[in-house]
Amino acid sequence: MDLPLSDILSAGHLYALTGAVLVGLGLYAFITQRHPLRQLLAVNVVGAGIFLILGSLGRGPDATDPFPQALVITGIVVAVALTAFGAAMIVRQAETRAAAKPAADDNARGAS
Amino acid sequence: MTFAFDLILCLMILGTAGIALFVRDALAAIAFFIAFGNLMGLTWLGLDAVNVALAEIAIGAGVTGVLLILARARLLALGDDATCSGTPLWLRLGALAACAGFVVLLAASVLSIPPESGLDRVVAPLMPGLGIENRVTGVLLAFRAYDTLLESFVLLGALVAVWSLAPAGAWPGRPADPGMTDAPMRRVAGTFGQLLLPVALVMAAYLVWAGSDLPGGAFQAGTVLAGGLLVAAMGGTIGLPSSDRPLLRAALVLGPAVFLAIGLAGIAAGGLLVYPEGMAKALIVIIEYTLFLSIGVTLALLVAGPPVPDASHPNPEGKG
Amino acid sequence: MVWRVADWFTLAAIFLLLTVAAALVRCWRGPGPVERIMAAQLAGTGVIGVAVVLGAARGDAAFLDAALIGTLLAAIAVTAFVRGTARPGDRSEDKE
Amino acid sequence: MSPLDLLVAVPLCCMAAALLLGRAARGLILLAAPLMAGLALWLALLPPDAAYLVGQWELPLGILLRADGVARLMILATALVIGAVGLHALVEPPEKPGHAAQAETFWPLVYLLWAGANAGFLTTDLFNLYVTLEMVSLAAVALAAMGSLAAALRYFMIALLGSLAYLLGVALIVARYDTVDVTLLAQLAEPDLATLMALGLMTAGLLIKAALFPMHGWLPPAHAAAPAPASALLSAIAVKLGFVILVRLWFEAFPAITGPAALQVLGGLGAAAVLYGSVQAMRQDRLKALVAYSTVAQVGYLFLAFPLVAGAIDPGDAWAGMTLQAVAHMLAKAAMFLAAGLMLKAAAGERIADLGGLAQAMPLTVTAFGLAAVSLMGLPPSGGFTAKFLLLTAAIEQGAYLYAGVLILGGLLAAVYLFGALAACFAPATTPRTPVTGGLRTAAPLALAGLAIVMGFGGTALVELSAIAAPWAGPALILPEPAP
Amino acid sequence: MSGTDLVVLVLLGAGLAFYAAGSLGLLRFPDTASRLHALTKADNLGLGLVALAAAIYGGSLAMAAKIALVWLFAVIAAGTTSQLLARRTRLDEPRPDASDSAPDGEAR
Repeated sequence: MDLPLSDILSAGHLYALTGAVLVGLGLYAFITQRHPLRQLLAVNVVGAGIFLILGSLGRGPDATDPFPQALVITGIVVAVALTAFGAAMIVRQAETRAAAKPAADDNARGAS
Repeated sequence: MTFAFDLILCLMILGTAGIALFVRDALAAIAFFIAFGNLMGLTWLGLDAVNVALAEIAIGAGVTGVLLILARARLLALGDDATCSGTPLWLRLGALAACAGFVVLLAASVLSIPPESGLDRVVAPLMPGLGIENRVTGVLLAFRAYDTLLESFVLLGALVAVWSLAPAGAWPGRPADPGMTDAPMRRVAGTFGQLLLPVALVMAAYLVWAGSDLPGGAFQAGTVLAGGLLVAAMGGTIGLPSSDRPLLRAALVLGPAVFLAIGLAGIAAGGLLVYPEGMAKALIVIIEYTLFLSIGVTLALLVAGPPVPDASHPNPEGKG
Repeated sequence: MVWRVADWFTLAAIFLLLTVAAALVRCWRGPGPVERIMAAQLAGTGVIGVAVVLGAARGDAAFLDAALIGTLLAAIAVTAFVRGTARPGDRSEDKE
Repeated sequence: MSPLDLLVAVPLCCMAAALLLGRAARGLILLAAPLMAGLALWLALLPPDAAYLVGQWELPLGILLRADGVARLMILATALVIGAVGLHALVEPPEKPGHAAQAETFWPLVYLLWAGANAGFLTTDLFNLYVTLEMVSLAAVALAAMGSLAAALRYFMIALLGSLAYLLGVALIVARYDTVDVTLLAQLAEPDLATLMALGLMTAGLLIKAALFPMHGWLPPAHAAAPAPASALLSAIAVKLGFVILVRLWFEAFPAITGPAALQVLGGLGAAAVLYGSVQAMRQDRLKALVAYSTVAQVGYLFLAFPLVAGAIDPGDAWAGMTLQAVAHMLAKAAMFLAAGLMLKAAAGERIADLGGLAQAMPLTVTAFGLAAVSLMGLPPSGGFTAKFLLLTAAIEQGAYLYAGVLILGGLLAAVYLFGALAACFAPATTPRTPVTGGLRTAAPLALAGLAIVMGFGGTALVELSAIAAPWAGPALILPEPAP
Repeated sequence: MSGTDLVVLVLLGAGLAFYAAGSLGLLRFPDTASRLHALTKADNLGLGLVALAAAIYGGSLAMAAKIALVWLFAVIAAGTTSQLLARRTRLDEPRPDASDSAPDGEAR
């Protein structure tokens, strides 16, 4: 029942390849997206791709080895800490800009 | 059969990631990002890395998702809808070529490495000395406890960094009220929060307790606690504290400080983070319980954002 | 080949993934935020289903912890979504 | 007990204490500065093979801390710089006026930066280095955000990309070698595709963090806009960790893989950075922007040294030149930013043309600026001179006349832009200036600039210090015996 | 195939059918309210039946208890979120005659 593909590609490599493509997708989005919140999203996708490579290439005899698992967990926590700080900066920047804009702009904004 | 599952899962991960990155509407992007995170969690389950799956579902999808939703809502209130904006064609083509080339190189490198790791052989014989079963916890809190110690301070530092963004006149103060603005919704969410907060607390405690021997641990548990706190705050069950409350500060510092103190106490036994013979399990459990509490509070406040001036606090309590 | 019940569970996991994909199509198409949130929630339930089914297929109870956490945080995310769609027209207090 | 662990643990304790103390946390630096300076001195005097497995867990799993010459010098300089900047910030508020949140969070962030930098200089573990890199970046971005949020956000995004590139490289190394320890990788590394890719990714990420031309774009706006104490920390310390990790990677873990061509690319970028940064600095009309672009140029020297170290028969001189350049830049640049901050407070505006009359109004501060400038230009006697002289000798010995030319030209260009700024201070003022001086305020930049000069007299001792456990000096260090 | 296995398979199939119905409803139903209707019913029943199948197959009490918890949470969460979503829908489509709709001008 197994697809013939599984003979040439192990599950570990399949996930690692997915991770590699995720890194590329995220990188492309990071370069081409202008909005910082979307860039932050892109960075998180790149991070997920890296973790996937780390975990799927670190397979032990019956499960993923504890060492790469621990590294991934550390990485995920660091990523969320930085994402939170980045999101807070993005919101603060928008607030500062909105406060600096003259009130007359509000009408133009409502119309669009 | 399993391979078919893996293949479909990978395709869906790539699909959701692509849509999350390139869909115009920011809300859809975040919804897809959360779906992406959940699917990543399944991937980790598929790889038999349940500890990571718990972390990914809780942190990668859950907390990051809530964080992005709230950030987008705040931007929207300021008239910024965070949609994709067009970039010049040459930039897109150039980036496409560069990224495609990069992916090919990376894929070739990845395929050149056999997906087998021999580190379990190193970890396994060391576990009996710790007295716990979960090898990931062993790596996180013993063999590489130094990483984890520094990481707990990174999390704390991120909150300090977020706080440093508080506008003039907002310090010390409370974060913007994350509560529902609509009263009936607030009631529904309030009931939910009252139910969920204790459940989250119990579940988090279970995850820490299980973390010694089964998948789980302080970070996953802390995230669950943070989730419970956030729902309770959205329903108005609890208010977010002012940044200068001594009790809050103590709760934030407790975990990292206890970890550091135990690490320093190890100097008496031979060096930083050395656990004395036979005490490893007890010390790890102490570290995990205090750390989970601090992580929960820290994450909840990280999501809530920096303090805001009191005037903009849309608190309906005054009416009544 | 002989079909074991565990295989049925794996097959069910694949099927559930496909329903998740269907839900995500609605999430993509929208049109409104409520549709997107609903679809995200159904996708979440689907993923939880997959976790339960995989747990059964592999006989690992720890998978269910993942399902449990997923349920909890999916609910939180949906609550946040609804909070995030707050509009100026919302009533800030009860009329009673 | 060993300074290797306390050098990280003490700043972490201070960070926790600062959060508990709230506003009263400012005074903590009075305790921390001498304590850390003492620990750093102790570290410098340890026997050459000082190393330490955290928790006594052996490699490849555990984390090795080690005090080699680079770590000793960098940690000592870090202690001096943060100590002086911290004491300065006691009297000279590091926040924007009215921002109470910045005034309070400045201190825990400084301690986080301190712990992260020290941990990064000491560890030989590539993943541990990732965590310390993030500690430093997080603190650095937050400090930069106290000046300009827009510049900090840009810095944040670029730094995040750099971190991820580095992490991806580490992931490939973990998968390929089952270890992330530099000393083990030195024995295992093979020049296959995965390793080359990993090294390339890590290098690219770290070059972003170290702000080497052309990846420097984020630095000038962020460093120029931050409050002076924050700028001093950013320019002196935050960019150096990336450099130190690169040294570990290129000369210790993968010397067999890094071909001469790749080293020439790094050296060429370094040379380009020296010229580009200097020319840009000359074109600035705001004082802090000039000082920030000078950092771009000075970072260039660090990488210009890479091919010189690798190409030398006896790399001792080039190695010492590279290390001392980093240390001299830390001291001089911190002094210069602190002095510039004080001068701008007294001056009529932000521009160099506004500095008139300051030489009379606050001579000591202008002296500090001038002494720092002497070291940055590489004039004798100063730490900058020793470093550049060593590099120049190495370049001439190897017949690398192009690099020798850049070293000389860079010094001349630095002289042009720094003398320009100094000359402006001596111009007559249109209106009398009220000096911003007194006590620690002036003493901190003066002391740092003085140290940058005094370094020039300690040449031989510093060269010997930098050579401790250097990767080219023979077999890697002998690991301590695990406790029974 | 034993009787238990048959029960498991039937439950599993039924659960999947509900999941499919939910997804199809979400895709095909014309308006928000009916989509919500499709979502909640199928959601709870689908997951419930699949979970029941898994619990019977798993055989251990601990596993069954955990599965029950998962389902209980899912039902509570779905109930809450569907209420919130319904409310959201109502607010988005203001009906002038609705007696309980807020007097918008006054509320702000």
